[in-house]
Amino acid sequence: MLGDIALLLVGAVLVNNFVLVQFLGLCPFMGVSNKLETAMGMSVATTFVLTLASVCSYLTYNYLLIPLDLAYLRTISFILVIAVVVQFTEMVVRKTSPLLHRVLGVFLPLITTNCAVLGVALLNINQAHNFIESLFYGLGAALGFSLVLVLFAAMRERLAVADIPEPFQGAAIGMITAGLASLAFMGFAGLI
Amino acid sequence: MSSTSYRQLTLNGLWKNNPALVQLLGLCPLLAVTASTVNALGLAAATLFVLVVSNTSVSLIRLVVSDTIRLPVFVMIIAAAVTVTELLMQAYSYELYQILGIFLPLITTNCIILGRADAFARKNALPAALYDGFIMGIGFGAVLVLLGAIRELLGTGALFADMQLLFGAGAEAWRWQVFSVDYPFLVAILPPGAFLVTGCLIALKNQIDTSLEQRAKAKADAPVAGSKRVRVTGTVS
Amino acid sequence: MRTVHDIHGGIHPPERKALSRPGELTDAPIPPQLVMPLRQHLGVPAQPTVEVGDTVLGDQQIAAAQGVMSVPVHAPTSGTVVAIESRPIAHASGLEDQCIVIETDGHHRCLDAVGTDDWRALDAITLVERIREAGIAGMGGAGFPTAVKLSPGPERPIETLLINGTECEPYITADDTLMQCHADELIEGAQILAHVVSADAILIGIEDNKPGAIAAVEAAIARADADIELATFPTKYPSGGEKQIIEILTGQQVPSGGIPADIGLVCVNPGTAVAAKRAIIDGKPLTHRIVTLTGEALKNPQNVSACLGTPITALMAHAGLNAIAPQRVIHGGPMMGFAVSNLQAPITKITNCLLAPTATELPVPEPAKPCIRCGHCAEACPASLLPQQLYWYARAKDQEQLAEHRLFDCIECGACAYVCPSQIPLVQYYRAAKGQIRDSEQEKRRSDNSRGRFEARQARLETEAAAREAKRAARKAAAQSKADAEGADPIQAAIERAKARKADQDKEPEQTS
Amino acid sequence: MMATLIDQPLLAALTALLGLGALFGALLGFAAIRFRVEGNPISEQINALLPQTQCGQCGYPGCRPYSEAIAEGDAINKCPPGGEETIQALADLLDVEPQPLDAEHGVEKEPVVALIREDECIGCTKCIQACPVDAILGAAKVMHTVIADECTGCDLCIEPCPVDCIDLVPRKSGIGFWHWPLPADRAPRFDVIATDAATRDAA
Amino acid sequence: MSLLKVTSPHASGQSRVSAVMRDVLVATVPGVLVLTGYFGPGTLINIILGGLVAIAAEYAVVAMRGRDPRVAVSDLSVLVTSTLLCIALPPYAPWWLIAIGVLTSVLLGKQVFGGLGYNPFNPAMVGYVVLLISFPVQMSAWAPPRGLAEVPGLGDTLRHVFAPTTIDAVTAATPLDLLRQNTGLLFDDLLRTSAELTSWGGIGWFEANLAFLVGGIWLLYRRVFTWHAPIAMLVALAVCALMGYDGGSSESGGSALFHLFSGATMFAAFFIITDPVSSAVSNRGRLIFGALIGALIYLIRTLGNYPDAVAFAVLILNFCAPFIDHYTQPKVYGTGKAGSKET
Amino acid sequence: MNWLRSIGLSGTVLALFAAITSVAIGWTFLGTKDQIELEVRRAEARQLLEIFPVGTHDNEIVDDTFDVQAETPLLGLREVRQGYRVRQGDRVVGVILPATARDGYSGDIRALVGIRKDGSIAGVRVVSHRETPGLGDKVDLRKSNWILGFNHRSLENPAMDRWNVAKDGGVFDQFTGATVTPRAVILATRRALEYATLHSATLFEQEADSA
Ligand SMILES: Cc1cc2nc3c(=O)[nH]c(=O)nc-3n(C[C@H](O)[C@H](O)[C@H](O)COP(=O)(O)O)c2cc1C
Ligand SMILES: Cc1cc2nc3c(=O)[nH]c(=O)nc-3n(C[C@H](O)[C@H](O)[C@H](O)COP(=O)(O)O)c2cc1C
Ligand SMILES: Cc1cc2nc3c(=O)[nH]c(=O)nc-3n(C[C@H](O)[C@H](O)[C@H](O)COP(=O)(O)O)c2cc1C
Ligand SMILES: Cc1cc2nc3c(=O)[nH]c(=O)nc-3n(C[C@H](O)[C@H](O)[C@H](O)CO)c2cc1C
Ligand code: SF4
Ligand code: SF4
Ligand code: SF4
Ligand code: SF4
Ligand code: FES
Repeated sequence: MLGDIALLLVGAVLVNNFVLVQFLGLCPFMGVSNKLETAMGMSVATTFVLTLASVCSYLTYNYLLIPLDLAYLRTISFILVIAVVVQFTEMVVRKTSPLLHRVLGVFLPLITTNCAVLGVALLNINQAHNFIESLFYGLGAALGFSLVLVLFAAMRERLAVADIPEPFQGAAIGMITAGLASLAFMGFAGLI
Repeated sequence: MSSTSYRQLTLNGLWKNNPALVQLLGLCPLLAVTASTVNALGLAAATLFVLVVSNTSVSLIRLVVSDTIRLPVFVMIIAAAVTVTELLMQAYSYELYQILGIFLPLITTNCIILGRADAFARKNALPAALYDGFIMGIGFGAVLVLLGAIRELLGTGALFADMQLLFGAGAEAWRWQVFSVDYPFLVAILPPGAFLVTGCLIALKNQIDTSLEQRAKAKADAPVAGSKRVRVTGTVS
Repeated sequence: MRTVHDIHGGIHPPERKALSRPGELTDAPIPPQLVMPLRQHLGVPAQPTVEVGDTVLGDQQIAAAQGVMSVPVHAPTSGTVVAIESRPIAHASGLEDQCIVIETDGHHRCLDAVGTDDWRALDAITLVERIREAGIAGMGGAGFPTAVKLSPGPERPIETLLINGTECEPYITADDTLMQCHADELIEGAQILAHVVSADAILIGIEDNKPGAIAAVEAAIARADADIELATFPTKYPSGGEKQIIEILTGQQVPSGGIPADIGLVCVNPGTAVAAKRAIIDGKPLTHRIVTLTGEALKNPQNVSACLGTPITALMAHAGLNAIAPQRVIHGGPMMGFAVSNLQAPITKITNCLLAPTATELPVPEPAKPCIRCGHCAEACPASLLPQQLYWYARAKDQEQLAEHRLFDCIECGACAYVCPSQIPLVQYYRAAKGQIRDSEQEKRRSDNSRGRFEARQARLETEAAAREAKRAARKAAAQSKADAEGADPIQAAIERAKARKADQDKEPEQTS
Repeated sequence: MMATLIDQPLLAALTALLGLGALFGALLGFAAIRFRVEGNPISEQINALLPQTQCGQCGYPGCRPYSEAIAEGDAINKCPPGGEETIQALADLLDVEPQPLDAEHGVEKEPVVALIREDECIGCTKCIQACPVDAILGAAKVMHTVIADECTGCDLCIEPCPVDCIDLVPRKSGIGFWHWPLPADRAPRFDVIATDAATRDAA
Repeated sequence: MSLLKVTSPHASGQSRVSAVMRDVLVATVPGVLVLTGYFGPGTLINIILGGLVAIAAEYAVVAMRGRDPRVAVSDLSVLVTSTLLCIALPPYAPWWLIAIGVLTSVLLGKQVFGGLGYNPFNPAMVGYVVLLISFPVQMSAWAPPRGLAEVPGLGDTLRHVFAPTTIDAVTAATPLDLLRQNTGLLFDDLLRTSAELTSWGGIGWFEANLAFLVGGIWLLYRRVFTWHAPIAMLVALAVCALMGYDGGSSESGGSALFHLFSGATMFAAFFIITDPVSSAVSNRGRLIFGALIGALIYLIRTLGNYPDAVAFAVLILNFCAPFIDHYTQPKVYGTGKAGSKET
Repeated sequence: MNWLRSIGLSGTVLALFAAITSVAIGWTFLGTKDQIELEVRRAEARQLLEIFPVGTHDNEIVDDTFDVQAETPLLGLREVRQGYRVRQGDRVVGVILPATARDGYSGDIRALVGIRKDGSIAGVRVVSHRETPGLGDKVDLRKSNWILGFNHRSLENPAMDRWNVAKDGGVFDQFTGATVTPRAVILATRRALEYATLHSATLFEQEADSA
């Protein structure tokens, strides 16, 4: 059991990294990675929301949609669930820790339109995860996202001072760097 | 809406503010499903459909919905449009549905759609909103298909393979072996290739923009420095 | 024997000190014209106290200090003030600055000196004031007003006076020569300074490549029978940096952003100590200093004692500069000195060396290549900085990162640039970045101030407008109530009032304003 | 209940979404009242970065209005006195790409201060009214003077002056303001200064 | 007289970029000689061909950017990149493989980022990995060593390179590949039954590793790099192999010695991960950098899809390097803490 | 009170939209339901029908399943997988067996092996694998026709010792540069044949109703 969970985590973080291999959550990955500090904030926020959303959508699916034979409503109900989770998170954070809220606040709305969150909910269904697996898959996906986001942000800070040819400046070099990172992550193929 | 603003909308959607290359939105499907032209085409069509539907509906209801629940309503409309698309595709193009996988439902979170709904359709009347949805969808789709074609060509040496998935059995013959090598450049259709080719496309666009700009600048007069100044403290009598 | 600590990094460039024959000292000739810059030190420039046409004597004050961070200037010899104007000075910028120009008369008539042997009887405040009046600014490089350094305040008790006899830069032998020729004065000066800061211990640090100076100072200590410790340590650049020598000799580090006094030390150059002795005991201000004239482009490299204000060109001629091709004349040493842009510029209190190398001796650097992050610079940096990161961020003008990477702990020693395989002028990047940061801090203060004033003005205008409005309203209300009371139609009343006023105005127009 | 729902797919869908929608709407309505966001603190931060010259070159009457406009999405490249440095700082703050200064609003110049040629001043007080930071002292019919430390160099006082007695002079000059410039890229590492002329002149 | 205005410091040490690069090239000589001895002149031809393509590509791109191309080429860095890539490629690789690899290295690995000094990823390894995943057939076609097969002469080699026909004729699995494919045999049995394996890493491979080690030690002596990264990598690899080695069952990952002296281990330790541009900058950072590479190499070699994992491990850590740098700033003089902590 | 108004209003409007959208979706769902079910079955059946094309049988292969236990060394399965029976009238004319090759280059290769009653192969398909793209993935029919080379082979054709890649003295081609993958698939197929021979009684003799 523990071993399976570990494999699930390694799989989600490294081998099938959400961003670099599965192509999920790319917009925030490209958009919120200019500064390491911001990337860290985004990581924390995403990790929390992703894990929670993974679990909540599991519950919705298995205890609401399946009994009612409404599997085809999963997209719409998941997106509602995610929005609620995000909103709820914001409320809780705002209430309990204004400081954390200042850090996370701006990122929370961004997360709603992050494919990774909906993606993890859908993948949980596709891969028939149980509750615990959903929890850890969500966590693993989030950690994988956070890992590459933070590494990428640190790298972009370095690229910001590089003498990049004009047409490649900005988004283009970001894409290429991400491509090379993705190339590197292909090395993890087969680890699980 | 005057004709110039339609021209503006067209120019924006296709080039100046292209959702994929400039706004960098909807990257996930852009990169994930462009290993072949047919996949790209399928998702492009689906996205276009959803974009038009959502823009239209949002424009229709824009006066009814208050700010508080604006976003959830939009999201709901989009999700509904996506689900309908999903069901239709499942029924009439099942294999493609399987290939596109979760990226079909993920159109819901494609930021372009919510972005256009919130930034444009919400503020504009039906025809303009519809047109904007359409042109943005085309702009996004064009990049999607272009990317798919480039990657397919580099990675397999052929173009338009497996078109039967979308256009029925007759389309099988559309496959065009552009060049034939024993060992194609496989990296193009693997995940890294998606990033790399997109990066190069963006760079290409930048390059074209720069040369266009230079040409325009050569023609136009230099702006008058300081012509937009206002006086902070009263007017000079 | 004191344990000597090692510092991080450092380099071993060829020393080339023998070239200028340390230990031999002659007087440089007095030039026909002396140019005395008003700014020879860190801080506020001095203010002239003489006028064009005045005759001055040697040791006479010709410019007075302006506040605490300032020191006066004295005439080195007798002559006439012929101009007070902008002249080229020895400065990295190559810009001109205000100078007092004295035409010397060759008689070298001086004021009478009033010194005292009984300095132990004087209190610190008097001694510090005499040191300031003697125009002493640090002679080790920065030109920091010594009087300020000697008043660290009661919250910083001083235990040790450290004489920095390292002279770690290649080529320079001015301090070496000073220690050999004036060792006794050095000991006396050190004792005076220790007395001033009430330090218990005096420590003299000399690098082990100066056996002559070590022997001379040792002998002087023995002669004076003073309780002074002489410490020697291995040669390495930049051991002479104040923070470095402190770490070498005490193992302690001066806190970042702090000064040595924070850990109970005051560090001065031997020249400064000798100048203090002459100021107190001999009653003579600082008017001369020892300058090393060296480099292979000179026929006679040597150390001279020269009047402050002597044009560089005169000293170069004295040492036999034979330049054919474009020549570089470096003010200071090869590591930290700057190339002089005009040989008419005079020497100042901080001129310890004038170096005229040939092109083969110190080749002109090639154009810089990109940094390859080899890390050699980080290994060489005595402050344990990451020079390459500082370089990247200086290029990008990223002030936040520069602060985070502690740009201001860089001592500008140049060790990083020395080892850099890409030949990047790293130090210039840091100097430029520091300048920009200081600039923008200043701009920030200015803009905060302007914002305050702008907003105060807006507020004032608003209150004025509001007051006017209130007055109008009050007037109106009064009229209203009056009308109400009278029961008349207010509009009618108003019209009548207006008419009445008009009539008034017609009668006495001058009352309106 | 369950059974009927399963038999009636449309009804089931309706119920499920209605339930979720109502719940969600209620939550949001609650949140909207409970946690309203006040003000836009970002414009404060932006204003702190603007140079406060108050010159109006950006097209707004003063720096604060421009900062509010930026917070609303206006371009960040309209302030010539701030120049490249301010644009960079704004780009950092807002996490957007820096753009070159919009030349239509002016070009970056060396900072200046106003200097009134006092013997020509007729004391008309017009400049006092024009100065956005109250940096001019004087009363009617007496000579005016500029407090150089407070003057932002906005040049708003130049135009109103009926006798053209106000000059703008560089604020930073002389050795005290000098600092090392950044080295130029790919340039030779030395300058040759022909001193012969200078030598002759000085001599 | 005219005066020269130069900024300080006026003195400068001996080290120059081109000299450093030249040293690296020189240090590869023993390794290349051993490879040539065991696998024929293929590697040499790779290097020459690759070098020409590399110089041409760099020259063209730099000229296109309006910079002086001669300056760029004269720093020799592009030759180092191409040479290291070509050493890693199988001998007798077809010419187009070399060309694509070198072009990828120089253009995608280096010049898009601005050229020397700016590339965050190791260009040679970028080229290698792109080739590896695009053309696995050619990339897994390593030549059999002398002693197991006839080593082709120069003519044959040129034919292989310029008129590639079938590859099978000259290929053999590398020792690591054999280990990777092994499903049933005990490690010792694998060594015994495979002609190309000796207990020290494989015929030719052991010797090549030794030669690269010698070259690397010479570079260390020349102070081209510090010991931190290579030693950390080798130690980490050995420790992982020791922990994973269960006495040699068929599941075990091979002995520590085998891992140290087979595949590209020594070449990587002293030539690849020491690339200053794309590695961590501080010594502490380099320790972490090297150790993680060593661990990853072991992990991917034993569990992953690729028999030799050097290139992937290096690229992955290149990706992490800026982050490592961020957290390994040395303690600045006069501050109690590392530079970044206190502001 | 303001609160309640806001909550009530938002809730109502949202619920309204929820209703509208759910009706739209539900309506589409009802309209496409049957077609989707059909497509799903068709997709499932497609691979099976490639092995035993329409005309060779008259049952719905997809529905005619049986479980194959994991502990069957010849098939190499790691979990219970389904096999299919192919019938002509009430006779079983063939089976489709699941087989897993555990000695692929990277990870398991899962295949379906169609075997006629006479012991010849009707077709082999690789269902999932993780072989190297461009190298080992040619066992996939989408990448190359290599897998069709098994058609009509049997344990006699070729002889048992020639059931191998050419490099090991067999009759089947390996791919250039990759021997491991084809070898694994060939051996897995051979073992499936052996399994079928061993269990032919239970596999082929069963009547339709007892499946
Ligand atoms: C900005 C600045 C402020 C200083 N403040 C003091 C001070 O308050 N008290 C003091 O004794 N020394 C002070 N110093 C002097 C330094 O401790 C040091 O002796 C001087 O900078 C010369 O050292 P250097 O040549 O190594 O730069 C200050 C120096 C600088 C540059
Ligand atoms: C890199 C570097 C090297 C220095 N070397 C010496 C030196 O060799 N001798 C010296 O007296 N001062 C040297 N200084 C200056 C000292 O840091 C310090 O300012 C001086 O000893 C203070 O004495 P002063 O105030 O009397 O000048 C050096 C400074 C730096 C930054
Ligand atoms: C990165 C890499 C991936 C490989 N992938 C496969 C594979 O998927 N299938 C395979 O059979 N061989 C693969 N090989 C090739 C094997 O390592 C081995 O060289 C080959 O199977 C031996 O075949 P040969 O006897 O035809 O030379 C791969 C090799 C490398 C270097
Ligand atoms: C010790 C050392 C190792 C190097 N290793 C590599 C390498 O592995 N790959 C490479 O492309 N360049 C390498 N270079 C060359 C150079 O750093 C490389 O061309 C830059 O990465 C290009 O910007 C190396 C240089 C040195 C000094
Ligand atoms: S020594 Fe020069 S090339 Fe090396 S890291 Fe430092 S700045 Fe870069
Ligand atoms: S100049 Fe500054 S960064 Fe360079 S070595 Fe000296 S202290 Fe370090
Ligand atoms: S241009 Fe700049 S300085 Fe002038 S008012 Fe606008 S923001 Fe202020
Ligand atoms: S004095 Fe003139 S230039 Fe200076 S701030 Fe006032 S109005 Fe502007
Ligand atoms: S499309 Fe925007 S995050 Fe995926």
